[in-house]
Amino acid sequence: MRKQAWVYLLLLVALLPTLLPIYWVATISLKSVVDQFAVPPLWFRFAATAEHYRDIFFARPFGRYLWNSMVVAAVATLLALALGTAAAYALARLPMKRNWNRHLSLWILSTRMVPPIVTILPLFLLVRDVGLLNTRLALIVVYVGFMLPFVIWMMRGFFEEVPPELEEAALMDGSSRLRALRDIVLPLVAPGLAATAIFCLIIAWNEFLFALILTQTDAVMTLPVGIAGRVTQYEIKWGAMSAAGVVAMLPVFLFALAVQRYLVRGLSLGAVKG
Amino acid sequence: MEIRFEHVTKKYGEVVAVADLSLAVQAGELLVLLGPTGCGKTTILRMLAGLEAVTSGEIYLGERAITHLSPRARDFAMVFQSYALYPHMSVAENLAYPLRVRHWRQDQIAATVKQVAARLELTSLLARRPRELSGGERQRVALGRAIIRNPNAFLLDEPLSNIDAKLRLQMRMELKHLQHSLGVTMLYVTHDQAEALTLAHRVAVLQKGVLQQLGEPMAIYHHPANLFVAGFVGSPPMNLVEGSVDFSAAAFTARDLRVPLPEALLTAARQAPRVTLGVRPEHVRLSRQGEPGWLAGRVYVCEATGNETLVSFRAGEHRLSARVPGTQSYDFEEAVWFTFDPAHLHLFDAATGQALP
Amino acid sequence: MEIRFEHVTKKYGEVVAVADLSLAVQAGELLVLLGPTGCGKTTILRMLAGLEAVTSGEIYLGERAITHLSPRARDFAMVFQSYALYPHMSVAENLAYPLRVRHWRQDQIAATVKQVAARLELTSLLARRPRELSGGERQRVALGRAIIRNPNAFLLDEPLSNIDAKLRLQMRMELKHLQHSLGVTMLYVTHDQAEALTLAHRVAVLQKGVLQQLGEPMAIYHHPANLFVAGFVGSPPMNLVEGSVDFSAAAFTARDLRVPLPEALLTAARQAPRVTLGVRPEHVRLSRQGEPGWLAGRVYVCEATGNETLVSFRAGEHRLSARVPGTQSYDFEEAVWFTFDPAHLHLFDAATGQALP
Amino acid sequence: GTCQPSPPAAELTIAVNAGVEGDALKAAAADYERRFGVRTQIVELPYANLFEKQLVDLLNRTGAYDVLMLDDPWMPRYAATGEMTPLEPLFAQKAPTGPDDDFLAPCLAVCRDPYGNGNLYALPYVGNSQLFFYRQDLFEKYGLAAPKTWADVGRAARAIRRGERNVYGYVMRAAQGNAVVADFMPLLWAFGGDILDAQGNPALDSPEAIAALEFMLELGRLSPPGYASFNADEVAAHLLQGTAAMSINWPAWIPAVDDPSKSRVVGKIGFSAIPGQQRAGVAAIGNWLLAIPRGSRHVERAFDFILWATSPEQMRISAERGNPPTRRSLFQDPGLRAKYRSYPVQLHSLETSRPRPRTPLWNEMENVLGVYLSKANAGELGAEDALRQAQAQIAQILKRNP
Amino acid sequence: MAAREESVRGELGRADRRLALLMLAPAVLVLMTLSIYPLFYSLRLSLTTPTGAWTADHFHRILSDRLFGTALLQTFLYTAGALVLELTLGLLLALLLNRALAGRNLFRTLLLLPMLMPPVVAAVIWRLLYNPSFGLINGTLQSLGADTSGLLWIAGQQTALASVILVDVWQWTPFMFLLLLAGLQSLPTEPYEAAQMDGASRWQVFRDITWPLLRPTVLVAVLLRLLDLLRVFDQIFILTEGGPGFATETASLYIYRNAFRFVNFHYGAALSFVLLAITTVVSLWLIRLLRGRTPAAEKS
Ligand SMILES: Nc1ncnc2c1ncn2[C@@H]1O[C@H](COP(=O)(O)OP(=O)(O)OP(=O)(O)O)[C@@H](O)[C@H]1O
Ligand SMILES: Nc1ncnc2c1ncn2[C@@H]1O[C@H](COP(=O)(O)OP(=O)(O)OP(=O)(O)O)[C@@H](O)[C@H]1O
Ligand SMILES: [Mg+2]
Ligand SMILES: [Mg+2]
Repeated sequence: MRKQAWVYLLLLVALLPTLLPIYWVATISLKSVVDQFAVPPLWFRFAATAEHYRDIFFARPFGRYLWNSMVVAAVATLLALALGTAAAYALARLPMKRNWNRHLSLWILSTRMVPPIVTILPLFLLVRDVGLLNTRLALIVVYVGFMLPFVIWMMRGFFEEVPPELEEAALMDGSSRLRALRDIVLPLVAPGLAATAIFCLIIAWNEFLFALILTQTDAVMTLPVGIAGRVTQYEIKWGAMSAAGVVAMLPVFLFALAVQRYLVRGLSLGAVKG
Repeated sequence: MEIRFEHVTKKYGEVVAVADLSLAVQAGELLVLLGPTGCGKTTILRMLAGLEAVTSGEIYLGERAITHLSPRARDFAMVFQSYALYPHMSVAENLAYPLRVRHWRQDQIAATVKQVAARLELTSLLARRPRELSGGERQRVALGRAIIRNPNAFLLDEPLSNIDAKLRLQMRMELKHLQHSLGVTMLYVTHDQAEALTLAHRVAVLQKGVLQQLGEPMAIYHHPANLFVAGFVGSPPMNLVEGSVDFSAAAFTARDLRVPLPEALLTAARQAPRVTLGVRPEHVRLSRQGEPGWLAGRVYVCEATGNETLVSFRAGEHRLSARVPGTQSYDFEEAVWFTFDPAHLHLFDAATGQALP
Repeated sequence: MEIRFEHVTKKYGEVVAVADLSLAVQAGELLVLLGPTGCGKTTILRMLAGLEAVTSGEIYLGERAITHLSPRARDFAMVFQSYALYPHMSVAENLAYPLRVRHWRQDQIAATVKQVAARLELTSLLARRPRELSGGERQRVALGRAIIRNPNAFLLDEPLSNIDAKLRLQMRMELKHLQHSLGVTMLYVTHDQAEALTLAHRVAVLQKGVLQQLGEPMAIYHHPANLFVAGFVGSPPMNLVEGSVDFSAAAFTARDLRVPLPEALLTAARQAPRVTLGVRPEHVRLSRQGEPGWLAGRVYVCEATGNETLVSFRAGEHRLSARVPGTQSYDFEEAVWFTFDPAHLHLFDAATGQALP
Repeated sequence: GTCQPSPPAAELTIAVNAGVEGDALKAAAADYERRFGVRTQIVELPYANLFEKQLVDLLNRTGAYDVLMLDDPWMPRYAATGEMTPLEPLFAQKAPTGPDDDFLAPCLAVCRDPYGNGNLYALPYVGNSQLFFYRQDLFEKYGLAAPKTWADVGRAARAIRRGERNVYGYVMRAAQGNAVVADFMPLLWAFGGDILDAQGNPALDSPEAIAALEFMLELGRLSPPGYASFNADEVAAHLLQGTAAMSINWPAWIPAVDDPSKSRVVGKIGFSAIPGQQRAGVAAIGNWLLAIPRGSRHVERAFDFILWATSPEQMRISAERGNPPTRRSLFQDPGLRAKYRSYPVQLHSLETSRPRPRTPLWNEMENVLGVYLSKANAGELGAEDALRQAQAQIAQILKRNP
Repeated sequence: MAAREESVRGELGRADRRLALLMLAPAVLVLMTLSIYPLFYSLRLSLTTPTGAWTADHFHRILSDRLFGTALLQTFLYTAGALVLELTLGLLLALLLNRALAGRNLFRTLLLLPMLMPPVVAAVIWRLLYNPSFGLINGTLQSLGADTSGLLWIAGQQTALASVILVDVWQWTPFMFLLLLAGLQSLPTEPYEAAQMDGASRWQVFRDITWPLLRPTVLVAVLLRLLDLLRVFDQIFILTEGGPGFATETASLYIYRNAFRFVNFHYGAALSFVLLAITTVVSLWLIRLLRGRTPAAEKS
């Protein structure tokens, strides 16, 4: 037991710097402007105010942003998981001639190497020409593009960890391959799916640049852009900013909590073995 | 229904896993594919199942060519070496799955599962998950999943090799009884010759993808068609010594070994310049005092299993083994005398490996 | 050096894996721990190795208590059931590792590896990786990694259970020979009674973490201390029938079974109201025509292994087995007659399970 | 519904700079909507990205925005796209006289391209021009007069630094980019230098310019540590927390200094025109303008709106919210003067203010200049080297785009 | 009709080939449109003048663009620094949490939090924390009696880059940690016990067993991070805008500036192709490493 003591000690040491900024954001979101910069810093004793939250939700359309972010992140994640899983399965289980599986997965990964800066302008034009400018759909599609390589790589790993016999057994028991996929394989990689989903959500939830360029009106803007809006020419609206930050973190955090059992177990299914 | 392989070949790139196999499994027969690892047993089974594409040749079920059908369409049941139970389903669900995919009615399924579970003494385990089962129990579930529907045939890939010695013996018996009472066609893969001999109606011995001998167990045991079969079947395997026949002395001779041969073998031996003499351990007589004509040896290891004792000993450069009653026992390096039972000698053409005659 | 367990107990939460074990392994002895799965064999080995903490009791190496030392301080070598080869190292590196961590000089290491590899016929495989080896080869590497240094003792956990029947037989012999020629102390775990009997100087039979009998193989086979040992050792196991002794008729009686008992057993039986009669399959005589006093049975399964045939048959409610010469063979459900060899009957107190006397 | 295109676009979509100006226009728009029943939608964009965003939309004629709120230095670049609607023709129908002369000349000048006499592309909405903030209380405490020259500033700063434990003499925006350049310009001008000379050639290696930068660095030594990364918010923070005595600032902060909920120095801060040196002090103008992209589908409406938004009545409301007006009348309006003691000074500084160089290449130049000014302030380069290198780079830029 | 030749290993039957196509097509199409098309578009941009004439001038100009050179260099410093730190810390944490431990899940989840904070917020908050005068960091240090006069963090020419790296480390170490922890948990246990029996010390076990077996995981994690690091944008954009004095300017930032601030998409495109080339080279090299012997994948 004494051996564990130092482990906990180290963990606390690690946790402090990790959580402190977050705690600070939380407090600032509750502090009135004067207190925000007080020296020495006010750790606990300050008059809490909800003004900033009121500001972002009533004076500004953060409710709208939040909703947009949720829709975009959720739909994009679902789509990416659907398409990515299918592709990953094919890559893992359907060996094509001349090593195509390997080439394909390499290419897929390579699409992640393209700096967004390269693609953002052409995509803007593309989106404009198909008349999707300033729609959530545009963001969703783009994000799906971001997530796919990630999803495919992860899921491919998971699928390869599932013993082929299980699928073969299902085939022998008389199910079609797709049915076997649904009944046998997917349930087995569910934790992996959950883990992958988290990462996808984070990607979509925090993306800034494309959200900025591809959206034009509040109707479809997402949280990060809205938050960035609180950095004005003259001042940073620390309170609103932090409040927004807190609001932005909550949903993802809750989801992470919900699936955290799967998180590590899922990943350790072996996806990360590359 | 009868299953027929006609000139079936399977290549993996360069590797020839199965070479021009022609083989017929009669309806209701329990045929065992026997061979060392890598000889192609599993491949044959998987090609029949439809899990592996055939490179050339045809497979027939009755009169129907099934070479290109999907596993579903062929309707065989398979028991995998690793059992391949669905980890996320309970025993009951595992058993029910083949029926579920066939869209049976819930109540029918329930009834059938109950009945099969009872037959395999799984009733008390129905709610458990595979990982909560012992090896033997898993094995029974896998079996149950196969027999719950009546498929055209059962394909079993080393179903017993993952459970412990004791259980294996018992399950082996149960399996044999089950097959008999169901009267189903069964294709059974194993590398354990004891299993093959005890279970099979007929055994097909394979090596490097080539069929070596097909016949009833005792035929295979007592009349091995070639050196490979002789060396592979039986435990400990048949003693094999290469040498030549000295017709003047009517005896087989090899370095520091001299064995008189009966007339039949002498005539047979005429065809071959170099021959290999074979004799099973139970036909080697061993004792502490030699009698005239007996040969000298030195004990390497002596293993007593209780009802019998296996003695492995050196005779000059040769390593031989003998099976003696459980009452006897020898020390390491002890000097012994031995002779072969002339009635049970085998001769093989050393060049071709074929049995003589 | 001698290894001594003194009142060693191991609990996992509620589960008692090993209960108050006291046991001494003499220097140079090959002692086998035999028992069904879950009986605590591995736990005992791991406690001795230092991989598992002892709940209570002490372990001694010679005079020195090692109960709380780290594995490396105890300096035992272990061969794991799964071999536990280092997947990322070549065979040579695997063999060299124990020496490397002891900071041997490169050239010494190289030399020693070469020599051990030669002894185990691994020379040609030195450059390979574990996954490129067959079961038997892996097994030899694991062994080599153990014998490359001379530790205080070798601990082997079912080293043969993962390799196929044929190879197992051969490796078993090699192991026995190796242990003899090295003269090292060896603690060997297996659930395969045949392995135990053939290998061991002495066998320790365990059940549910409790030591049942400790003795030489033949003692265990011919004089099992209790019902468990009787039922566990031997393959097929001893036939056991519960019933009582009719002293007036000087016979053992059970439902539809009646066996005259020799004088010695009768006196022994006086102590116990209910008894269990035990007889090994090889001491069951079986034939198609009954003689006076023989009993009737019906064949369940008949298995011919070539040199002998195992017949499992029903006698009323009892299931019995007999070992008969390989020349005989029976059909399913065939009617047979049988009797027991009076010279080899065993009696056990049905209540305590202890042998009588 | 999850992701169909956004609900039917408002009739007027207005892209504004997130902040006080945006808020003001937002209010105005709401009012406009109420009066004329025209649905309006305000899109707030972070200042850091406002330019890119509007420009991309201009270049591609997405027609997403009907009204743009832009910072005046951007005007030449916007005009260069040829995607801006000239306002004169529209005036021709509505108010033949064109923009009334209540608008301050400098403010209208930046709405034209070329500067001063070119086409009118916008109307000035917010009349920002730099202002000098200083701590009256401390000045009195140390018997200092409001600084007339930068030399005075230096002296005062040293005095205060000496006297006060935790008040720095000066504070400025020296963060790379727009900030440091904006704070440098008044110095540059005061010391008699400029970025481009009369012929439009770079003149940053002039002795005047170097002297100006030297002095900026000297002020830096009197500023709080880390000023080299300061942006408006840090500067303001120092002022409002009372830890710095002087600085140049945009008027946007004026309301805050007397607001107890934001400031610890209520009533203690004085405002004056930018100090001079070789030349009279000149502030940089930083107006927020309202313009109409060609892409707009409601040009008429949009024009009506910006006329309305820049009308005296509306601009007063905006002024009430703290945005400096662009109309003389409002600067002289008693009510507002009562509210903002700084108005006289502001009016003066605005009237005398100068624009930053009027060229489409301004962003690129500003960036380069910013980099080297920042290098100097961060102590990596001396004043001379910094300016020489900036000079060279700007020369290249000009060469690349003849 | 019945599907033909469904096989899970070995080569494919017709039905399976069709299925493979069906399952791959959507993803591949999306990726095509989202990466290939823009790629060629930018390629054309980078080789044409605003008037549409073909030219290599942009690439010529890059050769003499010293600022871009600096930006690239700093991008690498940033990437390398962040990677090393994140890997080390992530590994330590993973090792720390890779054991039976009360409240382990709680710790794990808490350690994930930074990853969830939008980079925009993170950047701004750190800007506040770093502020030499009001900043929490110096503030705390001072109250602990330390002299922080020299500590300018993002304002110091020397400390700026390190400071932005620190922010990245703060935000993304959790990612490494998570992947590595997963990797650790998927390692076989036998080799460890074997090593103990062979007499290896704790350090030897780590050096000879854990690290080699974990290598593939490490490479994957590093690869994923690398790709993001090489194109880092929003954090720095908000934290320092590349300042002070260009000290934290990265390639992406510089490209963004040229393309969107200076409205020179052609040059921007050219620049980004240089970045792309470098990224590709680096990651291909990494992937080769990764493809090279991957012990954990070996079933022994
Ligand atoms: N998917 C494959 N790709 C390449 N070669 C293969 C493949 N499957 C099997 N082989 C080769 O085909 C031959 C036969 O393999 P198979 O599995 O049928 O042997 P087996 O008799 O089942 O062996 P075991 O008793 O170990 O199961 C072997 O040489 C093997 O290496
Ligand atoms: N880590 C553990 N936690 C809880 N129970 C355990 C653990 N390890 C072993 N046990 C229990 O201790 C008992 C003995 O286990 P052990 O592995 O020693 O049996 P064994 O004789 O080695 O079986 P096998 O022949 O299958 O290896 C079993 O009941 C097992 O369930
Ligand atoms: Mg096989
Ligand atoms: Mg065990």
